[in-house]
Amino acid sequence: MSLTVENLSVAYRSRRGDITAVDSVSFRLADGEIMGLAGESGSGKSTIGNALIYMDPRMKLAGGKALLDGKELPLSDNDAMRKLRMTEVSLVPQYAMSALPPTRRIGKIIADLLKSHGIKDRDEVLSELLRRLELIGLKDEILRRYAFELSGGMRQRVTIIMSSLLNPSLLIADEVTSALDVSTQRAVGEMLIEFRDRGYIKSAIAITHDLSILAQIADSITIMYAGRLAEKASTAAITEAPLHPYTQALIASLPEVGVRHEDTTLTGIPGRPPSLVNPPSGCRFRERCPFAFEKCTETPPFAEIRPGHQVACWKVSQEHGGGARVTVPAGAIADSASTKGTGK
Amino acid sequence: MRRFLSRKLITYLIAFVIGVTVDWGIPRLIPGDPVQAYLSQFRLQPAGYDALYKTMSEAFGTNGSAWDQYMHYWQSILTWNMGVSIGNFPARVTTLIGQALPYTLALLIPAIVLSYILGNRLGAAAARRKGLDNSVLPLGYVFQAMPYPWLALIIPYLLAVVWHVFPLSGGYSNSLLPTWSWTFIGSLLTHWFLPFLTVFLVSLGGWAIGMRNLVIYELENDSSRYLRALGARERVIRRYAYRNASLPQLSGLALQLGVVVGGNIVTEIAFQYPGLGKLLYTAIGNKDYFLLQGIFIFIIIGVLIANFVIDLVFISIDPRTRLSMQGAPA
Amino acid sequence: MPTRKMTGRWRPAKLVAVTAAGLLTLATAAACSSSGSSSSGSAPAATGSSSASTGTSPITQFPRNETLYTSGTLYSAPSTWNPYNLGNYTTGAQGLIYEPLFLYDPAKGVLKPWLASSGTWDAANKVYTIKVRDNVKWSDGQPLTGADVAWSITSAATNAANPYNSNAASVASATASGNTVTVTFKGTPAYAAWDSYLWKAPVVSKAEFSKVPATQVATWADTKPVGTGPMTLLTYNATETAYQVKPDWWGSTAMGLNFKFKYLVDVVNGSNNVELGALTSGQVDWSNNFLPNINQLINGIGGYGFKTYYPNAPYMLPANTAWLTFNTNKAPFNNVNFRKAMAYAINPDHVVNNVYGGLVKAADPTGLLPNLSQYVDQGVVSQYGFKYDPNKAKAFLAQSGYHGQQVTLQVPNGWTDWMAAINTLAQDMKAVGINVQTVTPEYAARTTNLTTGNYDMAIDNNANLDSTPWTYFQRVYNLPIQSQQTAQLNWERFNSPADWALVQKAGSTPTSDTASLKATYGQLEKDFLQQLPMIPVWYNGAWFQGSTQHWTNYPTSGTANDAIPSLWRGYIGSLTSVYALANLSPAPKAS
Amino acid sequence: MSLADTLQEPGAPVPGAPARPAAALRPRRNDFLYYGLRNKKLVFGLGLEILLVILAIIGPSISPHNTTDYFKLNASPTGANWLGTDFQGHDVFAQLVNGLRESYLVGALGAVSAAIVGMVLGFIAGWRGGILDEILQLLTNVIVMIPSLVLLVVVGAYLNTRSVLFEGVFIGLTTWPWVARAVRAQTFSLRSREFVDLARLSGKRPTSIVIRDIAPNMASYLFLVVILLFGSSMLLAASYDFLGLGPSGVVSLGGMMQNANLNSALFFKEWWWFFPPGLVLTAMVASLLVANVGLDEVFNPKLRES
Repeated sequence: MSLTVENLSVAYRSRRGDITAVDSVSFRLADGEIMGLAGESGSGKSTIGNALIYMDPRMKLAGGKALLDGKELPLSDNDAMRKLRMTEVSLVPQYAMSALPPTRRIGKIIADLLKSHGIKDRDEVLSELLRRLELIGLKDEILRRYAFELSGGMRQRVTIIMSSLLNPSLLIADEVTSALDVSTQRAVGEMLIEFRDRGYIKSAIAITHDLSILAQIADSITIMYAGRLAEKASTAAITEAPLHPYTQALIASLPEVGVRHEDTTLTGIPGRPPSLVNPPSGCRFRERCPFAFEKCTETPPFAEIRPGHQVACWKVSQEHGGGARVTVPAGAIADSASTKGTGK
Repeated sequence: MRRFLSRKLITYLIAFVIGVTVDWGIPRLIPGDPVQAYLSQFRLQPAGYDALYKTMSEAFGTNGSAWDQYMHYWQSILTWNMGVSIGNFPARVTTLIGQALPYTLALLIPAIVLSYILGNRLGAAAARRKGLDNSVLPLGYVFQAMPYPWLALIIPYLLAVVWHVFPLSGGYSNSLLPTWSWTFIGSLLTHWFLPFLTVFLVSLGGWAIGMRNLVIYELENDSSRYLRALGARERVIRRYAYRNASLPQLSGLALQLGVVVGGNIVTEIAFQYPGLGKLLYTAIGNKDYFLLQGIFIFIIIGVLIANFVIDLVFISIDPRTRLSMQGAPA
Repeated sequence: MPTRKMTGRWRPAKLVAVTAAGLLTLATAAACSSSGSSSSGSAPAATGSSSASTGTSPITQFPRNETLYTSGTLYSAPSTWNPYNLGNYTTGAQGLIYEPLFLYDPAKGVLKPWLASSGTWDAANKVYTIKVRDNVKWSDGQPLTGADVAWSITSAATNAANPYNSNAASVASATASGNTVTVTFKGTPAYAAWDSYLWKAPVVSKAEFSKVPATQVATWADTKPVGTGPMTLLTYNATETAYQVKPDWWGSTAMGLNFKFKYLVDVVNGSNNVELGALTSGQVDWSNNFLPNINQLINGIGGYGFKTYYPNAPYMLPANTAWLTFNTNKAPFNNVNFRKAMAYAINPDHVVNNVYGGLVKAADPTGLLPNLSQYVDQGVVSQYGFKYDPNKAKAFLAQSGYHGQQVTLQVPNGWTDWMAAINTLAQDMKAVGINVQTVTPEYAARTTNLTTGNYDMAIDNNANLDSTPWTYFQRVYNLPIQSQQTAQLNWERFNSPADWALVQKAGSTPTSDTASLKATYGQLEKDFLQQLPMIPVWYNGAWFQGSTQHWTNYPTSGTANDAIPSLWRGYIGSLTSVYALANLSPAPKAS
Repeated sequence: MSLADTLQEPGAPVPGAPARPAAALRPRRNDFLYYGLRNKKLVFGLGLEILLVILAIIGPSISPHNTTDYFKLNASPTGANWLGTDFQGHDVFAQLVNGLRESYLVGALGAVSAAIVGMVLGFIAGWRGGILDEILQLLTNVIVMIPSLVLLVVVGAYLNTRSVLFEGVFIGLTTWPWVARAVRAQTFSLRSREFVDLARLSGKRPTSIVIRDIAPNMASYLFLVVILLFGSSMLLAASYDFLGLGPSGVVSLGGMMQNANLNSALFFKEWWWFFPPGLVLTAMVASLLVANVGLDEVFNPKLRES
């Protein structure tokens, strides 16, 4: 088990008191698993990503813990975390376009990072770096270039290489593809899978609001809503047979191939997510949920409806009652290392 | 790259032509006739007045048709002949500028460069240390908010009038003739110090605050966050932030150095420091529009060169410029 | 990487290097500018030392006990010593280098023979004979001859570009025979103008000036002046001019004038703070600056021991009259009652005390300077004169038909004492109901306004200290009125042919005939006070204050040592200032 | 249309900006007020500024004297003349409060006129781009290049009298390029943002997009720029006044310093004459600057002290 998150709660300090952006979230990530984490802006998906690697001063750990390869991550201890960043847990940020410092050459930035981590044998890392650059079709002269001399796609790829250079157990890829065109999106996605396959990274969380890209790269998909997990299942199960009404609405709003932007209307899902300042009790989706009923005023458990498929919905729990009415494609069980390559 | 440069060059060329044209117009467009005002001191009867008026107009190039005058002016500029001063008639404008320039350069370049270096250090330090920030920031603002004229009164008041530590004014002691002697150099130095201090202090606040704010912004920007997420030591992150913040500061420095050739009028006036600022002020006071014209050209050339140098420097070091060269917004 | 230097580790050495580099520029440039002695060709060098200086190596530092520091005359770098360039010849060009035939002593009201040992009219007052002083040498070693004097007079008489043309306009010829110069005139000589010529105009070297084209006689750059005066130009730069006393000057034997200092260094003007600081710290000895409040420091107050010309108010010698002038062709200024209303409305004490701090004097109603008081008809003044009286002002205003329209009062922008003065004048006039707006155009614009008559009211002072009231009344009444009054005469455009005839009559009356002159001027004064073509307000001062730290025996009014202590253009070269300089003696060593 | 768009909340302040916390945390107007009131720099700066503005407004009426009244010359401060008198015997306190008012007026005029010209031209250049942009950029470069002091002399030569309005507008018309450059760059980067694309797709007219969509996104930034301009206009005016190029017949702080300098106040140690005007001006500008930092921190949560 690469990553185990247990009852993780993360709050933001605010003048109206702490705002719990991530509320008691638990999930597990198998070795080799690429998990997609999707949700609307403000659903807490990026907060999870941030909490696992860098808590900025306004964030605080409100409860729970995270274990990486069986060792607890010192999430609140910035100094202790610093040593683990890049080496154990690493990040490809959503702002990859602007993540590379503009005034230093790429090679110098990497050298400075290695120095920060006290890595003595830099030659070995360097040759590994060259190998990886070659792998994704970048020339080694790129190390003598500045970030602004690279195209967007190149910058994205350089960022991924940098972030994964020290073979972290967990790579958090935050909205890595949102700023790219479709073909580059695909290339970046494939690169993530390739790196996982080669063991450069042991596991990954791909945070995005773009379900279509997750369908291509993720082994499993977790859907978040208003700070809580709504559903987690294999990619196939989420895209083809979602159970949570929210997931269903999301999938339904996916455009059909060939439809041009101009022609579609912004239907989405009626209503807005609830305020997290005073979140309503019970199911947080119930205001917008067409199936809501009285039971929904209680908080639904994130229950495993069937192996590898968890849902937080009273209606689903009642209907499925632990049974296995929906067929889940074999091999899509998220908990298994043998699921590599699915979803391609 | 070449296209970018040639476009820039054309822009500067147009700016230069406009500048020179405006400059040409200065003594011609102002109401009142400078030659007439000058000659009124001679109290001449009309016949003599007309004769002298003609002589003077030739000297100033204000005779002939407007087009001839304009062409003649271009010819003069291109041959680095800026004509004759009316307030110091018949001294040449280039001579007067040549006398004043060294004082201005010696005053302003060290003041600006030293305040730049020290101010940036202070600002960067303030950005990382709360305690320092609480003292540097308010002090910096106070220095930045001080009107030059005031500082140029307060400093000599304290150091020259009340405490007699430094001479009040001038470029060197009147009792000396400029020579290579230690006495003379010492005199230059003591006279240089107070105006230097004035310019230095005001600039220092500006640089320090600029750097502090920039570094704080840079420490929160994407590349700093990324470095932090990859576990870079805080020291490394600050170094990067400082380096990023140095770019806008550097362009500010280049701009300041560009206008150096205009002198720092207020300081030079307050201390009667014989630089270009004082020359400019004297020209204004004497309504010496021909000298003004010459200084004006000088400033235009200085600013253009500085701008061009900024462009060149930024092309080599600043990513944002390169992006704009590729057509993206700067 | 260019940024490397900027972001590199801070080292004290770098700061030192930057500073040193800057100062090196300064030192090099300053030192280089001193060696401009051999500037070439026609281009006038603004820096350099005179070829006429002694051949020994130039000194580097003026010995304090042999040097007189002066200031208050130059507002920008020295550039020419051509005495005909009345616009900006350098202080001392006339007086220390070039000299006139006579000097005018306003204290005694007489002309002192100078380069002329005598000058006499023939019995018919038609021919003037000048004896040129013997044993006078130009600084190039050549003797001064009658030919030089004749050339100077002929140039003024015949060359319209010579600024003394109007003074010598009536001269028919000037011929030299040895050291005697005979001057003949066309018709009746213009006596008053000729009198002025004798002490105002320089005698120049024929050898030097005849090389210059006639049209450029006033404008060519004379940077290596050859003169007969007591000093030679030693060196100059943007901040000062240094003269060296000529050991063999004719005046030391002929006049017994021996300078106790060896160098005279004239410093380009700074602000008042600076001048006062320089004066109190002993860096400047003799100042012709307007220094407000200097009266608080004289007579030993504050331990400074400054001297002024008068030990008591007004401290400063009146130098010229500041009038309120207006375009008398325009309403409401064409109405004499309106002009009288203004004259009675103005309280000159506000200007004297609040603008000048008591350093100047309110003007006589005629405006004539005190040195000409013998020509002022006190009976006329007491009968027709005016003084501050708001009620009378209101009465005159009521009869003037003025309906409260706004009128402007202008002085050149930046002339701060005048700017303050017009504010008080405007206040005074507003108090009686005259709607005055003060404006401050630039000097060139203001001069054009006044020259062309395109103005309401202004302050003007263009009639300097003179030996007769003639110049003053010429300034007031000169005719004809031209579209451009370029000679700075009759800017008020007052058209009175009768008075102009009187002025002309006075001008062609021999200066020795004082009785008839007094009668003529008395009539002009009466007309002036009745018509008020302009309103005299105050006398500007011939600012002077001397520091007794290094030199003493400054001139004082009413003593034997009463020479005019002014180095201003038109003063040092024509008045008795050179006596004041020669009378200075070293201050006793402070214990 | 990708899901991205459906999930993107419409009207988010600056899409693509660094991750913000939950949507609910996005600052609201009263948030600015809340943080504003708790920001020491803002409260101090604004407080001092307001005190000075009040002094500028009521000062001339609480001053027992007019600037034109005459008293004993060069008197040190007394109960009658709170800040003494100058060389003409005018009351220094009366001049100070009148000069204060004049400084604010010039500062405001300068800031407003620079902001108007700079914003209009900056928006046009940034929005239209192309040849219009090139021309405006050229204009900007030329204006920046012309030494404003020389220009002031030349333009001033046309005027018989220089008013406060003239000085203020002149300052504005020579400093707008700084605003224009900033606005242009911001407009450039904003016009390619998604929400502007949306507005454009929805058929809004360019002017309305600039006014409704782009300007509000720069509002806080522009506000800060205007504040800085306000301060720098006052300082610039003081320098002009000190050099004798200021309004004629008007009492100004720079003019007081000029008079003090011209009339040997230093030498006579008449500190009450030249010290207060500079001190007040320093306080006026410094408190603006401090308030500006405070505001910056309020507008940019990242800069808030945590």
